[in-house]
Amino acid sequence: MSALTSPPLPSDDKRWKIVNGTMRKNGYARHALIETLHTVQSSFGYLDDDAIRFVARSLRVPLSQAYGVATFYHYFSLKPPGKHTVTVCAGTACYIKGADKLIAAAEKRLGIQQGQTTSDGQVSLMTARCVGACSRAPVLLCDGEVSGEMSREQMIEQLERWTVE
Amino acid sequence: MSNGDDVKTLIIDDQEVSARRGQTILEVARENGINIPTLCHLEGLSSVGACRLCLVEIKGSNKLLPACIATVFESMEVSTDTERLRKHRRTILELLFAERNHICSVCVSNGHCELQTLAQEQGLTHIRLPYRNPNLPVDASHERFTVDHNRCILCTRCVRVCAEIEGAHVWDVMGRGINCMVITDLHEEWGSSTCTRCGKCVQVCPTGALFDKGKIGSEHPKYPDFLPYLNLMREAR
Amino acid sequence: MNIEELEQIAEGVRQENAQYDYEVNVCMDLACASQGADKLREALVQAAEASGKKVLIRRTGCMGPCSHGPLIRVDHADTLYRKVNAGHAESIVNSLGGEPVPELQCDLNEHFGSQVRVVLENAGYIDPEKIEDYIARDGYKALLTVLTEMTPAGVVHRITESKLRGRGGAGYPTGLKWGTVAKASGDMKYVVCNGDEGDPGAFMDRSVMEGDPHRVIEGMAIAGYAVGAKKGFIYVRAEYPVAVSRLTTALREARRRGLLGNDICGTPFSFDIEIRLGAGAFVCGEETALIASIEGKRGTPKPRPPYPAVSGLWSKPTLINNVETFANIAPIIRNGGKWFANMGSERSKGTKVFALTGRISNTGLIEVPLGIKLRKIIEVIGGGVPGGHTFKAVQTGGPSGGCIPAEMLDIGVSYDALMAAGSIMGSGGMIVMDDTSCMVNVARFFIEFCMTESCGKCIPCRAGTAQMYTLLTRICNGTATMDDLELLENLCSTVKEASLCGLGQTAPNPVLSTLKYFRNEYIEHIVNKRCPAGVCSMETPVEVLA
Amino acid sequence: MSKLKLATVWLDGCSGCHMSFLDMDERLIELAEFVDVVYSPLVDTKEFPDEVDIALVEGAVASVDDEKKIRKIRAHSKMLVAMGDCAVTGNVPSMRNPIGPEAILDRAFIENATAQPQIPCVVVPKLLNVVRPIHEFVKVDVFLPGCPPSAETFHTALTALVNGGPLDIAALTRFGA
Repeated sequence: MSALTSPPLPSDDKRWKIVNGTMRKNGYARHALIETLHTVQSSFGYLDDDAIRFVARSLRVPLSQAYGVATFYHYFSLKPPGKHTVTVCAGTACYIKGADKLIAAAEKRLGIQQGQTTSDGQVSLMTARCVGACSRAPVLLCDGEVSGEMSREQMIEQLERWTVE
Repeated sequence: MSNGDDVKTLIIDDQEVSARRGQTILEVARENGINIPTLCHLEGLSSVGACRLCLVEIKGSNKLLPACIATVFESMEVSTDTERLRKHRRTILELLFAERNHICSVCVSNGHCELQTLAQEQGLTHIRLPYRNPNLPVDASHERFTVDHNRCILCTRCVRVCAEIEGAHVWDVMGRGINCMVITDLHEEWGSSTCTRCGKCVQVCPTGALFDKGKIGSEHPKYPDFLPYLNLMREAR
Repeated sequence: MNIEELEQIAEGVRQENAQYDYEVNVCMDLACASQGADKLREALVQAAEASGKKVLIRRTGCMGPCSHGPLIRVDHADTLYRKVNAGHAESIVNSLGGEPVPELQCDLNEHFGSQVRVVLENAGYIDPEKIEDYIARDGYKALLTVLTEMTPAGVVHRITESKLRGRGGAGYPTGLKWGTVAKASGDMKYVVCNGDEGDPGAFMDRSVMEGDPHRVIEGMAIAGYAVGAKKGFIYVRAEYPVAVSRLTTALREARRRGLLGNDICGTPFSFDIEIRLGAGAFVCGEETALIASIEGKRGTPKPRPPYPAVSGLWSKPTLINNVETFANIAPIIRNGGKWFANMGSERSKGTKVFALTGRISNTGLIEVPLGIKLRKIIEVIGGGVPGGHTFKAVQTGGPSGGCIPAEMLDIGVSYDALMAAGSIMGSGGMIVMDDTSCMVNVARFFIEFCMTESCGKCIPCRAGTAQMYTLLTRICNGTATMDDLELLENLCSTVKEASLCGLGQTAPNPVLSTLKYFRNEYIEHIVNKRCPAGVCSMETPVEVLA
Repeated sequence: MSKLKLATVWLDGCSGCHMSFLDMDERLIELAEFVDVVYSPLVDTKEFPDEVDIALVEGAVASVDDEKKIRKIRAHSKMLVAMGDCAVTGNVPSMRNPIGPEAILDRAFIENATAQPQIPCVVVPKLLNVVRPIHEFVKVDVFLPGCPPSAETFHTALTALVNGGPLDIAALTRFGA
């Protein structure tokens, strides 16, 4: 008989049950680590230490290994995202068509570096490794919505709308 | 009993040698007194083929193979010390010295460091590449040991000895690429981690990244060769 | 399910479609969707209702020339309309049965005339969420043929005969790979589809997974039968949510129809597929890293041998092919290996899908027979460089590839010719650059990519790409010396020859190829502190004084 | 045969290499038969001479002054020897690189000052943002690592340089030796 039991849910937040569901579906197998972290991120928006610890203990993955995985994949974020997220595609086609200038303009307007969130938690500025809409380069994702052939002015306009909210 | 197929004959650096099937080029070379430089490899731990210092040339192939992993085959001809290999080895060592802040003169492992010794063996007198000067932490929270990330070369011996031999898996690598770092638990302080305080990681660390607080300066030789004996004893049980 | 039942389903679709007088296919792929294809579709539905005409309005995958989107294909006459918006809906519906709407017609005869569609044969004609649409266009016929009429060895033989080479980049002969996995001993084997399309500037696999997901599933099931695997995984980038949802739907439908699962179509063959999400790591396109990722670990590659064909996922024999490779399987089974081998060049058979982007008039997806002249792709299919600019180079193979200059445009597109030119076929990105692109800056862009995507395991790639980036940055801001250039070239050699996996081994290619063809641009930056394309600002960073 | 003109220079280092040089003791007299020390912290010449045969440079390049000096030395020396780890690798002076000069100056002259905390800005040269080994500024002919290189190393190396004999530096010394 196995003496190993799953750790208790970190809180009574219903989202932990969704997380647990993913692990149960995979029979609490170690290889479900990435799948489960995806569930945590889609449920909570990011991965914090409590979440990683809970998932690692449930799947019996060493803590350092789980942390190693969570920080290896750039899709996972260890910090909460802003209310809005603007993602500039930094794929080759977008780069050839001036994505680097868009990024610089966004950094200047928001006063943050790519990968950061404004201090009021309003906007996160991210870059993506090609969203696959290369024919519409340069491409911007505003809260996941794809806009192509983006000009600097159009982007700033969108950022203005968010920052005055 | 071994049949004829299990014994291979091959040539390493113009020397005819024999080997058992499944042996790595490195094992056979060392058995025959042929030195191939290594850093991430350590007898008693699994091989990862990451440092690329043990790359060797095989006649008939343009690809370089890691001697710590590549196994022998009948009639293979191995060269371990060509100009091409020496050039790559020097560049790899330069990359390591420029990557973090290896200031040998003020290192606890000065004089007992595998990286330093290899640099001398490979004839390195200076680093042509620009130093990267990253700002890295030193974690002295553990009561017995310290980790100085400035001197870590990410060979992952500590990770492997902790997971494979001690069975604790307290160490692992976080991040990726040039931002990789060895961590304990959830990137927590070593002192408050689930470390068993066995100290094996310190003994296998090839540089001054992991060291014993009780020792200073030149009194800090390490003894990583306990591993093969430990494994032998465990197998015998 | 048997061939007859499959035919019944196809007949059902044909009968259902016959109830309609007209057909309008609306491209819902990313590029068109981002320009209001959804609203357009709604407007078409409303206009059709209002007119009383019986119009089948179908959502489809990518039709190809994205720069002309939103695109729709109207009626059985196969008329393509470009730059369509919701305001056109009424006139389109009114024109059905009469003359086409002149202002929406596009003259893309030359664009399409040089293409041959095998992988994309269904693109723009089927609703990717309807398995029946796929079946109506001969879908799953190949799988049933294989299960009822062919031996596994026969399947491997047919694929070998087709001379298909892996479409993921390296071009390893697919038949040989299948044969190796088939011969590997072990009761458990796996089939893995690599859908981790990480090359920036490439979206072929996304379009196939989103526009024709069953084609991939069918190819994988056939592979499973051929190599003796019961279980498959599709590894898809998390950045492709639509592909994930289409594949999920497709898998469910295929199971419902008994085309996946236990005892498929009443034969003893069982096969099922699970989706695994990538999480933003380019290196996971490398076979051994992809395997580590499916196992829930850091995506760091391992030295090969052992090859995954012998020891792969959970140390079991594993067949890994890319999306486009699997998408070629069903047509090869249906039409024969020789049919496929008749297309293409001497050593590169069949067709290849490319994502044509950058400074070119017709951007989008194209499919061409291999061996086609690069010039034909750029000047005829792509319509040349717009805006009065001059063509400078075309980049193929993504971060692992190289830049091919104007004077080499007459080479045929094949694995070997591209390799000889210092680039690679890669997964199929083709990015066109004109005189406004600085080749040093482009090289720096790719090295920055490789630096951030390096897994960090081996030293040459981890620290080498970072050093190359530093040196290229010096060149771009005018602080480099000729010694730095020599250092850069020395690093290229070590990173290329000493790195553990393909990412590192090919990372120097963008630098080496631009050094080969555009060395003068490097020299201009270093010696005269001038960027010929006017891209690099040449501002010395305020570094020296504290 | 006329004697070779030898210069020794002290940039950002601890002078330990010069001490080790002096540790050659009686062998210095032997050396003096072949070389004239024309410029050195150990002699009273103020200006770097126009023509020097061998320049031994101790220390890293840490300030605008160091940079000016090393360029001048290079221009007037036939052979430039990077003497010791500071000159070869940056060594201890370069340990401030990860945090930059401001933090170091603050710590030394403001935080830890007991009287009149202020950062010196008159007469003293400005610090460079990054301390670098000398070969990142000028071409170096011979690298002599070690902290400091031993008197034996100096003797063997200088004898070889003066006589033009073969010299295997890695066999003599290493980083941190």
